Amino acid sequence: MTARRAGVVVGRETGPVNVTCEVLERRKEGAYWRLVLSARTLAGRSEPGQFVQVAVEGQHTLLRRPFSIARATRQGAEGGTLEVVFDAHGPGTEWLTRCSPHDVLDVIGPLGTPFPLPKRDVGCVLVGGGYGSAPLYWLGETLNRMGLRVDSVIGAASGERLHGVMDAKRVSASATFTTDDGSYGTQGRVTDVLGTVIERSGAQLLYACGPNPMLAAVTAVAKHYGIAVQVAVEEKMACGTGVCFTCVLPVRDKTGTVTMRRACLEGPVFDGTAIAWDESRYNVSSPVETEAVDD
Amino acid sequence: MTARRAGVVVGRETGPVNVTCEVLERRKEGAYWRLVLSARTLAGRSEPGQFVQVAVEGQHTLLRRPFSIARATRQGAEGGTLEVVFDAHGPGTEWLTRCSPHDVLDVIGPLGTPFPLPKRDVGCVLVGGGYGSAPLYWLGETLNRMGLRVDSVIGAASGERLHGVMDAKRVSASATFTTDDGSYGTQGRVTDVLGTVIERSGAQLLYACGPNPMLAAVTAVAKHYGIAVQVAVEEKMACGTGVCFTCVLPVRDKTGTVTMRRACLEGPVFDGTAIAWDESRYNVSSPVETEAVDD
Amino acid sequence: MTDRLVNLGVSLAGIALPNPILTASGCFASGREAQWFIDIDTIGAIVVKSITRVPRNGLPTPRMVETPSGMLNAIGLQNPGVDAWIEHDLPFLRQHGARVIASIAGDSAEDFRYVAGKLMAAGADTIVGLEVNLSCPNVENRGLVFACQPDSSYTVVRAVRHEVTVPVLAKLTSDVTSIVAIAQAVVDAGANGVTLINTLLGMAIDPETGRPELYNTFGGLSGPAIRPVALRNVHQVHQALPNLPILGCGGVQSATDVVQFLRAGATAVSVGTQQFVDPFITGRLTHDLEEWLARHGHSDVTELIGTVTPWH
Amino acid sequence: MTDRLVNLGVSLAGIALPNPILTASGCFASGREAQWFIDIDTIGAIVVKSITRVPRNGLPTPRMVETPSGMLNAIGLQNPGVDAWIEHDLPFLRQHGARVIASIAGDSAEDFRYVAGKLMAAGADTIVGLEVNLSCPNVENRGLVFACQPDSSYTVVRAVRHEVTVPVLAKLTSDVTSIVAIAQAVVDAGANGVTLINTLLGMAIDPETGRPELYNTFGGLSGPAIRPVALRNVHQVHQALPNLPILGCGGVQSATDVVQFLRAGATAVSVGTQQFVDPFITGRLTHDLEEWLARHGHSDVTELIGTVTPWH
Ligand SMILES: Cc1cc2nc3c(=O)[nH]c(=O)nc-3n(C[C@H](O)[C@H](O)[C@H](O)COP(=O)(O)OP(=O)(O)OC[C@H]3O[C@@H](n4cnc5c(N)ncnc54)[C@H](O)[C@@H]3O)c2cc1C
Ligand SMILES: Cc1cc2nc3c(=O)[nH]c(=O)nc-3n(C[C@H](O)[C@H](O)[C@H](O)COP(=O)(O)OP(=O)(O)OC[C@H]3O[C@@H](n4cnc5c(N)ncnc54)[C@H](O)[C@@H]3O)c2cc1C
Ligand SMILES: Cc1cc2nc3c(=O)[nH]c(=O)nc-3n(C[C@H](O)[C@H](O)[C@H](O)COP(=O)(O)O)c2cc1C
Ligand SMILES: Cc1cc2nc3c(=O)[nH]c(=O)nc-3n(C[C@H](O)[C@H](O)[C@H](O)COP(=O)(O)O)c2cc1C
Ligand code: FES
Ligand code: FES
Repeated sequence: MTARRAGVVVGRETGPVNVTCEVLERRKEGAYWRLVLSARTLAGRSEPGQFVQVAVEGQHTLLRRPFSIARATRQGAEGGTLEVVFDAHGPGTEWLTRCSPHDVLDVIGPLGTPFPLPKRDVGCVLVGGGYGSAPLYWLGETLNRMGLRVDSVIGAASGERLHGVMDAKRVSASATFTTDDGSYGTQGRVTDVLGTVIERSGAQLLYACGPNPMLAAVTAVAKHYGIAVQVAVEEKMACGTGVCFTCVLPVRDKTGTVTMRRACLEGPVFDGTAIAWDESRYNVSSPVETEAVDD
Repeated sequence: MTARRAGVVVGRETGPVNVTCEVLERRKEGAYWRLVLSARTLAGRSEPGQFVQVAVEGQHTLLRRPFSIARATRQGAEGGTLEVVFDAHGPGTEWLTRCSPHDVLDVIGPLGTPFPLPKRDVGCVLVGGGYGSAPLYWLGETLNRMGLRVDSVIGAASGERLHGVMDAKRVSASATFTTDDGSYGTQGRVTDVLGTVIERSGAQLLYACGPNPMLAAVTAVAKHYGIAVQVAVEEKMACGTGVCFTCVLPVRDKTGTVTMRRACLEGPVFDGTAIAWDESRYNVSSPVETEAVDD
Repeated sequence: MTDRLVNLGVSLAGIALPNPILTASGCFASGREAQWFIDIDTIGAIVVKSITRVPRNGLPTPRMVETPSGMLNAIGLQNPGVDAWIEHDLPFLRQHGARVIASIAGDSAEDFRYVAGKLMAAGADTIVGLEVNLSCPNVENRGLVFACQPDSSYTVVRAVRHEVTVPVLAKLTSDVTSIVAIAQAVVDAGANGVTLINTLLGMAIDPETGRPELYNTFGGLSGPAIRPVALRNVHQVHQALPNLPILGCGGVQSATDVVQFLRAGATAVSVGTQQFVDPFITGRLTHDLEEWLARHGHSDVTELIGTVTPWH
Repeated sequence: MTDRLVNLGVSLAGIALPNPILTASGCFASGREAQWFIDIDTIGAIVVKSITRVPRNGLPTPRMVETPSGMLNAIGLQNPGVDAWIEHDLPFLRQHGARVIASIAGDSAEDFRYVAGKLMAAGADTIVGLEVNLSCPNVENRGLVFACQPDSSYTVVRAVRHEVTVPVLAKLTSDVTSIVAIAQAVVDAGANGVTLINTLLGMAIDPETGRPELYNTFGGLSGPAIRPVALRNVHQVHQALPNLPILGCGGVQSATDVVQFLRAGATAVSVGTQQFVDPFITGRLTHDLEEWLARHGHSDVTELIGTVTPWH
C-alpha cells in the first residue's frame, strides 16, 4: 500500500471530493468483506444509493473500483465514517482484502444519484441481491425514521452470500430471504416471493439493488402490480465521474425515445420502468442465465 | 502482498530453486533496508557474490528484481536464513519496503557466480560502494575463517549511505571509509585511498562490489599495482537466469576477443581486468559523471 | 518547490496555451462533468469528445474492459451531434473561459468539412483549434479507417483545412506501417500539427464464455501500457518532420511522462485514460511539471522540446 | 483437478506437439540455461533464439527497460551464428529430446535460405519446424523490416520454403496497416502457418538525461501490456484465413490467457517475457490448462480453437 497521509480532502464546498481515508476496520461478513473508513467530509455528503470510486494497486490494474456506500455516519469518535461491503473476485478487490487498519485508501465520492425518498406516506419494499443488499439497510433506516413501513426481500446464491440478515430484520416489518440453493430461507429467487410481500404489505414503492438481471425481473414484478420501482444498477465503469461513456444503459425518456445514459452520473439509481431492459446487455457475465441474484 | 504459503521449494537437487520465503525481519539500516528471509534450501546453496531474483508486485511492474545475497546462514532456529540489503528508489523496491514479518516473498536463487576464494595465503581488500558493500562482509567472514588478512575500503555519497561500518571494522584489519560529501571518513572516492591501503596491507587481491563506474576505477588501481581484482557487476536484468541476453557486458577472453557475456549467468563476478570497461556503457544512469560510488 | 519563475506557456501549431497539459478527446466528455474537480479554464486546452454531423447513440455495452496497465474501449462515438453540441455544450465551455480544441469525426470528408464549418461559425470565440479524428471508418472506402491510408487522410484534412482558419491538428493512429508517411500526407494537406496517438486496436475474450469482452469485438487500447508505442511515434515523426508541431498522447500519468513526450518532440500532451483514475490530473501535472522544470534549472518548458540525446 | 483425461496434443501446421505451450524465440536462449528449472522435453516445442548466418555480438547496453506491465528490449539478435549453434546448441537439444522450432533471421532472403538449409542438413532429427523471423531490417531495401512489406515477406518465405521440407511458420509484426495482407502474402509464398505477434516498436526516455532508455533508441515492447494487440491480430487473421494455423504470442501469463488465444484462433501459444518472471511457466501453464479444460468438460484442447462467440 503506497504510503499516503490520511485525511487529505480535495474538492469543492459541495459535490464529490477526493479523500485519503484511513482504514479503521476490515472484517469478513459471510462471503463478503466490510471496510470501515475514516472519511468525515465524504461521509457527510453521502446518501443511500450513491457510490465511491476506490483506487486499488493490484499489480497490473489501472482503474478505480466502484462500490456502493453501505453506510455513512456523520458523527462518532472518528467524526464521520464510510463503509463498503465487497466481494473479492478479481485483482482489484483481492488487493482490497489485504488492507489493514491504519492503511490509507484514496477514495472519490460520493458519486451518482441517491435513492429518491418518498414524498408521501407509502410502504416500501427493499429488494437486495448478494452484496447489493448492503446499501439498502442504510436506506431502510432513513425510511424508518420517516415513519414508513419497510419490508425486505433479500436473496443470494447461498446463505453465505446472503448479506445482512440481521440488518434486514432490524429495519423491516417483515424480512423474507431466498437462496438459489435453499441453504437459507426460501429456495428460489427474490421474484418468487416478492409478489406475496407486496400484496401482504400493501407497499407502493420498491427499492432494488443487485445484479442487473435481478433488477429487470424486479421491475417486471413492480409493473405487474402497478407500483413504483427505483433500481441501483451496476455497469462497468472506467471513470465513475461521467467523462468516459463506458457505463451506459438504454433509458426511455418521457417521449419514449431511448438514449444511452451514464449509470455513474445520471444513475446508478433509475426508475426501473424507464430502463429499456430488452435493449440492454445486462446479462454480460452470464449470458446463459436469465436471472441471477448473485454474480 | 499475494497470499502465498511459505516454504514451497521448486527445483533440483543442486542449483537455483524457486522458494516462497517468509519475511522474518525488516529493518532500516541508514539509508537502506535489510530483509531477513526464512529460506533453508536456498540459503544452504548460496555463496558470497551470488544474487537472488525477488518477485515484486508494484503497480505496473512486471519483472523480478535482482539483489545480492548479503548473508546466508545455514543453521539457527529458522533452519537457514537469507538476507538482502536494498535501497528503495523505484516502484519495485518501494513495494519491498512495505513487506512486514510473516509476509511471504517469491524468490529464485542462488543465481550467478560466487566470488572465487584465494587458493594461496594472500591479503585481500574489500572495496564496497553504497549497498554494494553488503555482500562483502559475508565474504570477509569466510576469508577470516581461512586465516587471511582482510582490509576494507568502503565508500558512499554520504555517511547515511555508507553501509555496514561496524561490519567492516569487525571483519577487517583496517577499515577505511570515504564519502563524497565528507560527512563520514575521508572526503573523496574509494580510489583516492585504495592505493594507500594496498601498499600498507600488501594485499594481492581486491574484491569489489558497487556501481560499475567504481568497479572500473578499482580495476584501474588493481592494474596499476599489478594485483588481482574480482568485481561483482550490476547490469539491468530481465530474467537473471541467462535466457534473455539483456544483462551483457563486453568481456575479453584469453585470445583478446571481446564478446558480450551475461552478467547473470557468466557473472556477476568477473575478473575486473577481463572486462572491456571502455566498450561497456557502465555509466548509464549518470552519463556525465565518470566515477560515482553510490547511485 | 523553488520560487523560480518557469514559463509553461507554449504555442501549439499557432494555438497559444498557458500550459502544455490538455485533455484527450473522449476522456473529458464536454468539460461540464469535470467542474466538481477543476476550474476548466486552468487546463492548457480541452480537446472535447469527437463531434459528428448527426447525434450518435454509440455501441451497446460492454464498452470497456481493463487490461494489464491499460483498458480497451469501444464507445462508438456517442455524442449529441454538432447542432446539440453547439446549443448545449459550447455555451458552458465559453462561459467558463475554456480554450477548446474541437475534435471532429465523420463517415466521409464531407461530414468532417460540414461539422468543422458549423463549429467555427458558432464558436470561433472559444474554439482555438480543430482536431481531426481520422480513426473513423471511411464509409466510402470499404470502411477502412481514414488514418490508415495516406490518401484518405489527405482528403479529409484538406477538406477541413479549406473550410476553417483556425489551426488544424490531424489525430493519427499508430496502427500503420509508416506513421511518417501518414504524417507527411496530412502535412501536405495543410495540417498545422498532428496528435499522436489514438488507441491501438486490441481485443480481449472472456475465457469462460468465449464472448469478446467488448460488444464490438475489437476496441481501442489506451493507458500506460501504450506509452512506449506513443513515445516511439512522436519521436519518429519528430525526427522525420522536425518542424511539425506534435500533441503527444498515450499513457500520460506523471510529470516525468510529460517530460518524456516533450523530449521526444511533442509541444504539448493530452491526457486520456488517467482522467478516469484522477479527475484532478491536469492540475497535478501542471504543478508537478513546473516543479520539475524549476528543480532542473529550466526557465521555459519549451527548452525540453525535442531533446533526446541518442547513445550513438 | 478431476481425473478426467484431457488431450493436450495439437498439430501445429503439421508439427505434432504433446501440448500447445511453446517457448518464444529470444526468451529461452537455446534451452540449456533452463535445465535447472525444467525438463525441456516436456515443453510443447522450443522456439530457439533467432539464428543468423554469422555470429552476432548484438547491441551495446542498455538493452532493456521495464515499462508498465511490459518491457522494451533491443538485443540486436546476439547469437553464435548457425555453425556454432549446430556445433554447441543442437547436440544439447537433441540429447535432451527437445522438439525444436528453429527461428532464423537474416539481412536478405539469401541469408534466410542459407541458414535454413544448414540447419536442416544438420538437425532434421530434432528440428521439427522453422520459424522465419521477418522482423529484421532488409538491407537490400533501405533497411525496411521484411515483415512490414508483403513482397519482402513473400520473397523470404518462398526462399526458405523451397529449401526445406519441414513446416515453416512466418513470424509477423503487428506494426503494419493490415496484418491480413501480410499473412496472405506469406501463405502465397508457401508458409504453413504464422506466428503472431513479435514485439511492438516502442521507446522510453530517461527524463533526467534525455537519453533513450535503450542504446538503440527504439526497441520491442513485450509482456502483458501487448496481449490485447496480440489477440486482436490472431483473431483478425483467423477470421480472414480460417484454415491458417496460428502460433499465438504476446503477453501470455496464465492458462486463461492461453484459452483466450486458442479461442481467438491460435492452435498453440509461445511464452516470451513471462519466462523471465517464472522459469517454470511452461510446465505451470500445461498443468493449469489441463485442469481448466477438465473443469470445463473438455476432453480435447483443440475443441477451443477458434471459438469466439460474437455479440452480434
Ligand atoms: C455503481 C456500482 C456499485 C458497486 N457496488 C459494489 C459493492 O457494493 N460491493 C461489491 O462487491 N461490488 C460492487 N460493485 C462491483 C465492483 O465494482 C466490482 O466487483 C469490482 O470493480 C471488481 O474489481 P476486480 O478487480 O476485483 O475484478 P475484475 O473483474 O478484474 O475487474 C476488472 C474491471 O472490470 C470492472 N468490473 C468487474 N466486475 C464488475 C461489476 N460487477 N460491476 C462493475 N464493474 C465491474 C472493474 O471495475 C474493473 O474495471 C459495484 C459496481 C458498480 C458499478
Ligand atoms: C546482480 C545484481 C545485484 C544487485 N544487488 C542489489 C543489492 O544488493 N541492493 C540493492 O539495493 N540493489 C541491488 N541491485 C540493484 C537492484 O536490482 C535495483 O535497485 C532494483 O532492481 C530497482 O528496482 P526498482 O523497481 O526499485 O527501480 P526501477 O528503476 O523502477 O526498476 C526498473 C527496472 O530497472 C532495473 N534496474 C533499476 N536499477 C537497477 C540497477 N541499479 N541495477 C540493475 N537493474 C536495475 C530493475 O530491475 C527493473 O527491471 C542489484 C542489481 C543486480 C543486477
Ligand atoms: C473511453 C475513451 C474514449 C475515447 N474517445 C475518443 C474520441 O471520441 N475521439 C478521439 O479522437 N479519441 C478518443 N479516444 C482516444 C484518446 O483521446 C487517446 O488518444 C487515447 O486514449 C490514448 O491516450 P491515453 O492512453 O492517455 O488514454 C478515446 C479513448 C478512451 C479511453
Ligand atoms: C529479450 C527478448 C528477445 C527476443 N528475441 C527474439 C528473437 O531473437 N527472435 C524473435 O523472433 N523474437 C524475439 N523476441 C520476441 C518474442 O519471441 C515474442 O514474440 C514477444 O516478446 C512477445 O511475446 P511475450 O509478450 O510473451 O514476450 C524477443 C523478445 C524479448 C523480450
Ligand atoms: S463510468 Fe465513465 S461515464 Fe460513467
Ligand atoms: S538477465 Fe537475462 S540473460 Fe542475464
